[in-house]
Amino acid sequence: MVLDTGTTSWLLISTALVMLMTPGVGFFYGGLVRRKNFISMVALAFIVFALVSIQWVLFGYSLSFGSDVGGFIGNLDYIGLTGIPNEAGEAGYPPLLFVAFQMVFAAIAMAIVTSGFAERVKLSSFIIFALLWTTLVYDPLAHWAWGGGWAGAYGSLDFAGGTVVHISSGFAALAVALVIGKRAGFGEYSMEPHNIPMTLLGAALLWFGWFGFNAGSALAANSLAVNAFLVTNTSAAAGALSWLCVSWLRGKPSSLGMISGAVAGLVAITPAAGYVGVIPAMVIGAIAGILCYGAMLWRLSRKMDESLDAWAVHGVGGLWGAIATGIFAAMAIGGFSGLIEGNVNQFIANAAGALAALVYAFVVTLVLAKLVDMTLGLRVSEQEEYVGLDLSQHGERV
Amino acid sequence: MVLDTGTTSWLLISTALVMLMTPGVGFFYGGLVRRKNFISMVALAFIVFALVSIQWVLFGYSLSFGSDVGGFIGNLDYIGLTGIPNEAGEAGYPPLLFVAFQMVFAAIAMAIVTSGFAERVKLSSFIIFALLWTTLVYDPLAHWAWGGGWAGAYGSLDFAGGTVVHISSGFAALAVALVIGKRAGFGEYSMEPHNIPMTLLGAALLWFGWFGFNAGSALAANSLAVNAFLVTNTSAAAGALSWLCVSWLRGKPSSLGMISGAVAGLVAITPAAGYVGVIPAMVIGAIAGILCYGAMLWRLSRKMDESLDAWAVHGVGGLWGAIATGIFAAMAIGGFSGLIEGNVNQFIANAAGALAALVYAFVVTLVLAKLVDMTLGLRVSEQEEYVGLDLSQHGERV
Amino acid sequence: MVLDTGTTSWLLISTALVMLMTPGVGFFYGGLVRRKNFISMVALAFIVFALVSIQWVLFGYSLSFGSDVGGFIGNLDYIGLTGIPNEAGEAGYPPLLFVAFQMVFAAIAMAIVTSGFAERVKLSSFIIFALLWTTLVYDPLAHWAWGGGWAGAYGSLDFAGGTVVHISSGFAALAVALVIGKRAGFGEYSMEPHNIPMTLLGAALLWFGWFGFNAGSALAANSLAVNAFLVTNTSAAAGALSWLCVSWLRGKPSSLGMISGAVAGLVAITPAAGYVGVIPAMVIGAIAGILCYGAMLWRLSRKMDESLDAWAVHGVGGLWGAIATGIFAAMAIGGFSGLIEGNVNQFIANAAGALAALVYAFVVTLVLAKLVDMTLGLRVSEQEEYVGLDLSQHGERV
Amino acid sequence: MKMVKAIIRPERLEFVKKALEVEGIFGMTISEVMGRGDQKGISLQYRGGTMTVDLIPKIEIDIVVGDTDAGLVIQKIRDAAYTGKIGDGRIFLLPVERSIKVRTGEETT
Amino acid sequence: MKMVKAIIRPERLEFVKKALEVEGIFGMTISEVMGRGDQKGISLQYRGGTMTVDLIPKIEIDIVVGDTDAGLVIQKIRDAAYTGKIGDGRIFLLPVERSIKVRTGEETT
Amino acid sequence: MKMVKAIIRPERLEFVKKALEVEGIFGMTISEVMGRGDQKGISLQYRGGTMTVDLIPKIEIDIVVGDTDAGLVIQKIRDAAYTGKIGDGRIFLLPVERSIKVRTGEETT
Ligand SMILES: Nc1ncnc2c1ncn2[C@@H]1O[C@H](COP(=O)(O)OP(=O)(O)O)[C@@H](O)[C@H]1O
Ligand SMILES: Nc1ncnc2c1ncn2[C@@H]1O[C@H](COP(=O)(O)OP(=O)(O)O)[C@@H](O)[C@H]1O
Ligand SMILES: Nc1ncnc2c1ncn2[C@@H]1O[C@H](COP(=O)(O)OP(=O)(O)O)[C@@H](O)[C@H]1O
Repeated sequence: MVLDTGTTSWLLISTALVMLMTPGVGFFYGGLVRRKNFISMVALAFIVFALVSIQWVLFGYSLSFGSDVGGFIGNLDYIGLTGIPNEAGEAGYPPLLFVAFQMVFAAIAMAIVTSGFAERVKLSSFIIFALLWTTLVYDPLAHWAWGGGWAGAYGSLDFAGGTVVHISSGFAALAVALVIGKRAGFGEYSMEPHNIPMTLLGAALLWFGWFGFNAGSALAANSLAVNAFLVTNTSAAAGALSWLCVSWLRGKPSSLGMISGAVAGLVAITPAAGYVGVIPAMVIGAIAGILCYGAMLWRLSRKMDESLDAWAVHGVGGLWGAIATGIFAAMAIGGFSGLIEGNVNQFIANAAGALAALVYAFVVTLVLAKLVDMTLGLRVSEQEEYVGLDLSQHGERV
Repeated sequence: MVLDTGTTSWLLISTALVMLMTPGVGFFYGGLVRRKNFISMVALAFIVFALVSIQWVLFGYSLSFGSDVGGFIGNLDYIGLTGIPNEAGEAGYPPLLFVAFQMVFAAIAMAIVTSGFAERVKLSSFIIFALLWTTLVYDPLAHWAWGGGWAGAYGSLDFAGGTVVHISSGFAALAVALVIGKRAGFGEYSMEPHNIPMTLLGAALLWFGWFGFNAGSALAANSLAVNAFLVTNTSAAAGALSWLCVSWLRGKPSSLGMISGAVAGLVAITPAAGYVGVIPAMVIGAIAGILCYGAMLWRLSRKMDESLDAWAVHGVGGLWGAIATGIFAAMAIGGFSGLIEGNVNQFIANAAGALAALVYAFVVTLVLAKLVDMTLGLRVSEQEEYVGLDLSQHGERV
Repeated sequence: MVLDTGTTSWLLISTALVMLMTPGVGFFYGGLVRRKNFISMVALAFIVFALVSIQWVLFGYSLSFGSDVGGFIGNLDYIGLTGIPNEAGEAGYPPLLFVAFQMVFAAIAMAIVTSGFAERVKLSSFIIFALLWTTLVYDPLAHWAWGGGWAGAYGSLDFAGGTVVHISSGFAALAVALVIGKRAGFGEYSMEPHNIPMTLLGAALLWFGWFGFNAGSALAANSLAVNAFLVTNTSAAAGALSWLCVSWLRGKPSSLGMISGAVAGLVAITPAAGYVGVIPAMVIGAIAGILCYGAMLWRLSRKMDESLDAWAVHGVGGLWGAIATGIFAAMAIGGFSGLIEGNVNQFIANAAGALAALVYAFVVTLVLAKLVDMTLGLRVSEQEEYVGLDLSQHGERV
Repeated sequence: MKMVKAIIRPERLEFVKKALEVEGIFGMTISEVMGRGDQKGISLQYRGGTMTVDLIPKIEIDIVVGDTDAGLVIQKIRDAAYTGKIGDGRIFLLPVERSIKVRTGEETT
Repeated sequence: MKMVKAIIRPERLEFVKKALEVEGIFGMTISEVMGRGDQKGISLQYRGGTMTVDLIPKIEIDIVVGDTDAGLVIQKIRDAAYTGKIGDGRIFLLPVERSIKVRTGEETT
Repeated sequence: MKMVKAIIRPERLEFVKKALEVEGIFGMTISEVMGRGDQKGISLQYRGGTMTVDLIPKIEIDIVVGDTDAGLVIQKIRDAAYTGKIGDGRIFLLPVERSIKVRTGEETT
């Protein structure tokens, strides 16, 4: 196929949009922590982006998209991106563009995991952990779903990474939080978000970038991309409003709730964006807002310090999205039928794929975090934590 | 016509750009209010975006672009977006993309109106008002101009929404301000912008997004889009410099003046972007900066509390833009001649179209605001206003 | 050639992306100065953008890209953009789009120069200086490299403006700093960045926008653009990590170091983006991070107040990039061979081209700054500097 | 020497400054504080529930003056800061033993 | 009249407020300050080097009370602010000569 | 016990801290304030007009010391904060009746 400049153009900009989501996560999280850890949260996002950018071109891409080894992982054929032609291949865009597009997904997944580390992680150990996690958790999961691995073959649908990116990072954040332990003072005194407008700014960048994330995943500038674009927005809006409403029943409707609902809606529609229409998207988003709000309340009631709710929003939202894809997939939109159109198999395949990824991500992350903790120590000292990571890890102050 | 991936790509990203303008308005306004209402201003923008996103796909699009009913409104054929094909139609891009592109325009119009509510609106009543306004004011106006209504048929030119978006929202903000009344203390003590850099950030996002707004309105990636892109930038720059200069004559040249001038220039070129060249654009922008500055001074001298000057900048700027389009339209650029090329009719058509929209928007908004005020109460209590909307409406604090 | 909508779409969005870099520079710098000059730094960026936008369409474009006069400058054929067709020419996109794309480059170059003026420049004199600089320094340099001037003819490679934008602005900032003199108190007490998160936000916008800067410079949505996109990101990541690491050896790894390294990597890859592959890009970026860090330390040791390190990062990084392009250019990527492939000539041409630009930019800037200083005075009064430029120049306060 | 320490509404600051300038009193140090009085802040009713905002932003003004001027300063501040609504603030008078001007070393006891 | 000026850990503020409310003491003015004690702040070890963070964020609470209540207020604050770790803060007692309520003009001496 | 309350230029803080450390005085509480002196702030001329910036950012340092040390502390601060230009600040000395260390309960009177 010859070069399709329109599709190439769309994928170039989509890649840039998704890139922007990683600092977006940084600001989203940075606003939620206490002032003394603001810089740290944003810096972690940037550092993740830099690390994954290098890891990906060196070997991460190859592990994810190299020729399949046992359904589990890619081989090393593409190490250093050797052997990848830069001329438009059969897809109509240069294959290196696919490398770049997938790279930014790998980066944001790891950035989401920082939620579990918030305000207490040692920078040096974090760097090691991030490299291990992206290599041993993210790369295999990307391979399973999209790189020729078992999940794709088995028929699990994941349009833009609901499982690969969100379930994996959300449950990884939970595992990390369990290993690293609660922040000093958690549950004893309140740790309020210090700069909500920065969180809203991060959310704006996330919502904006998500159009590249989901509509870019059509890998073409066509009607599938358009459908993904529109349903992404609809689900986000529905999630924002549903969280706003249910939280209103219990007290004041916070802007953080509203925006968390939007992110929940964005997460949940991610695996479904190419398979469902606009009305199901509204349902998926609305339910995501309520479910994730419930998950957050449950987490709080259990006094778990998965500090910035990556688990409640990305983990639970991603799980719901995977299941919802199995329910609502419509033949007319993306060529697959879900439960509602009578296809129980799709529902099972999706649930199973999501569950497998969930278990894999959670367990392997647990092991990796434990390992790093036992060898290097994941956590800063009590004094460093008290003073804050900005000063203790970076020597900087807001 | 077959799918034009280049045009589709451009409209996808243009839609995302315009989406970013809504939080852009939130930050622009959020920096201008007092600290205690910062979150509120940004949250209103997000809430508007979510509400309109849902309203639009449910019935707003149909009201605007459904088959014409009496020149005034669209019918309900497209409720829930039924019956809209997702394959590329005669325009070369998927029709659903047009739905999405128009949706983000509807959202930003309502976001601009929040200027008139600033620092004193009750959240619950605002939500009701916003739904009414977008349905009863925005949707008809969009239909008049672009959806087969009387204004388009009559020959009023509005390339990207100078009338539909800016006149309507600017004069609506004025009507709202009249109904809701001045902020407590207005005119008595000064209410200075609490965070000018956030306003500048919002302005950056607006300027950036406006390229999608105006150049996207060419509905193709072609030379018309390029013309719109370039004149948009030129007019913004001219507006920034003219406001800077005239305000310098009276005192220090503030960054807020400079950036308000840029927005004035952006507003004024909006209806003209596809019809004029770069030199007329410079004139349009420069005059817009001066006119809107004058309008702001007049508003202040009249002690009117249209708090964030949506009226002076969007209302007056939009009006000037509509008239200027009738003056400067050049056959060689967009196929229409204005006054300068001897076509008085175009001038009259544009002035009449703008005036009709102005009157409609102002009067209907007045009625709607009054209605909501009499039934639910538009305004928070004195104590809530004193404490600020962040705390009283959202339970949050910067 | 007929209109290529895909390429047109990519160049439209690339232009918007590069536009966003100018406020990006404003926030990057604004976070680095003291609170009392925050607004000033951001305002300077906006004002530069407005000024250059007008200058460019009036005569700047013509000086840069008009028919060559003696290898040095363009003629005035395109004054007011007359005579530039808006229909797609032989490049497949409308020629006016090239005007717009080049315009945003001119703007950001001047914005970078504000580093040397930080916290002490008189607004009125700055405006005069900026107009002179963009006309007498930037426009000739753009002509030399891309407009038919001697450097392009001689064979210096500068893919996206490493020399034209970065060497020129970096060394100009140095010249400016020498003329305007140190900030009061520099070297005596510490002047710490007052808002590092805003600098990180600016950096996020820069990184994001740089994809348009470099990949847009392919002037097509093709595999060259894709290569430029990917190597840009790789070099940025490598620069971020290398600066992080070397600065870690001397103390805490600051987020500012990390992000400065990223910018250094972005600068260094700019001239090379269309000529080198991903592994050389990693080397270029990593070395850039270390080199620029060293340059910054050297600058500090010499107690020079080129306040925000445009020289160390853009000047030195740009110089290294120009040389690196001469070293690493690979025939297979961009059709040119560098030193490594045995082509000494390319190395010499690139070094010579960079050096000529460096000398020209430095000397002419020195003269211009001196001239403005002697006639109008570049610097505010001692009292105005003490109070800060926000108040003294704009009458505003953060 | 006395220190008049006044905690007032932020929006009354300009009035207080003006009132003192009329008397030729310029020197002052101000800071942003939060406070609550005997009312425990402001109670907001909503949907049946009540939310108390107990710390409200205030401006604290410190003015060191000679013993004789203290009464006048207090009076002027009181008048200018007064709105009659809850939250108008407090004025405290503290003894000051010495006051030194850094630039001149000039001392008033 | 006395002014109790307590410099405490920010995270203990809520405890202190609660403890005082129990005693019916509501009025207070707080501000964000930075401070160090005799330890010269907190020392962090890293890679052999030492970094001293000498100014740590604290909350300052000013409470003006009658002479007889001062002891109680100090005691309550001390108990509620206590963690036992370095940096718990200080409480100072300053004399106050007059206290005027702006709204009512009511004065306590 | 005395409280030395010094209002100085922000850029002199490090010098003051160093000067006091030399004397073994570490404990202090600082806050960001704004102030003006008898000059009514700084006047800027522009195009014929004049703009007065009346509230300039300052740092306030509170140090509670024994009666005997107070003079020394004042002297050291004065020397270190001095630039000779308008706006160098003021130092006030206030009586303190009690001083309690929260952690130990230790009291100095
Ligand atoms: N006993 C006190 N000690 C210190 N500050 C006080 C005291 N009482 C009141 N204040 C300060 O005065 C401000 C206003 O107090 P007041 O007018 O009594 O408020 P209210 O009317 O809400 O009771 C409070 O916000 C607080 O900062
Ligand atoms: N002599 C002093 N004068 C004023 N404030 C003091 C003094 N000593 C301590 N402080 C304040 O009390 C806070 C805590 O002091 P302290 O508990 O003694 O700290 P540390 O345990 O670190 O010595 C300091 O951060 C400072 O704000
Ligand atoms: N009478 C006063 N009471 C309280 N603070 C004062 C007084 N006079 C001066 N100050 C504080 O000292 C600072 C510097 O004062 P000074 O050096 O006299 O300023 P200037 O030289 O501008 O008159 C002021 O900004 C203010 O914070």
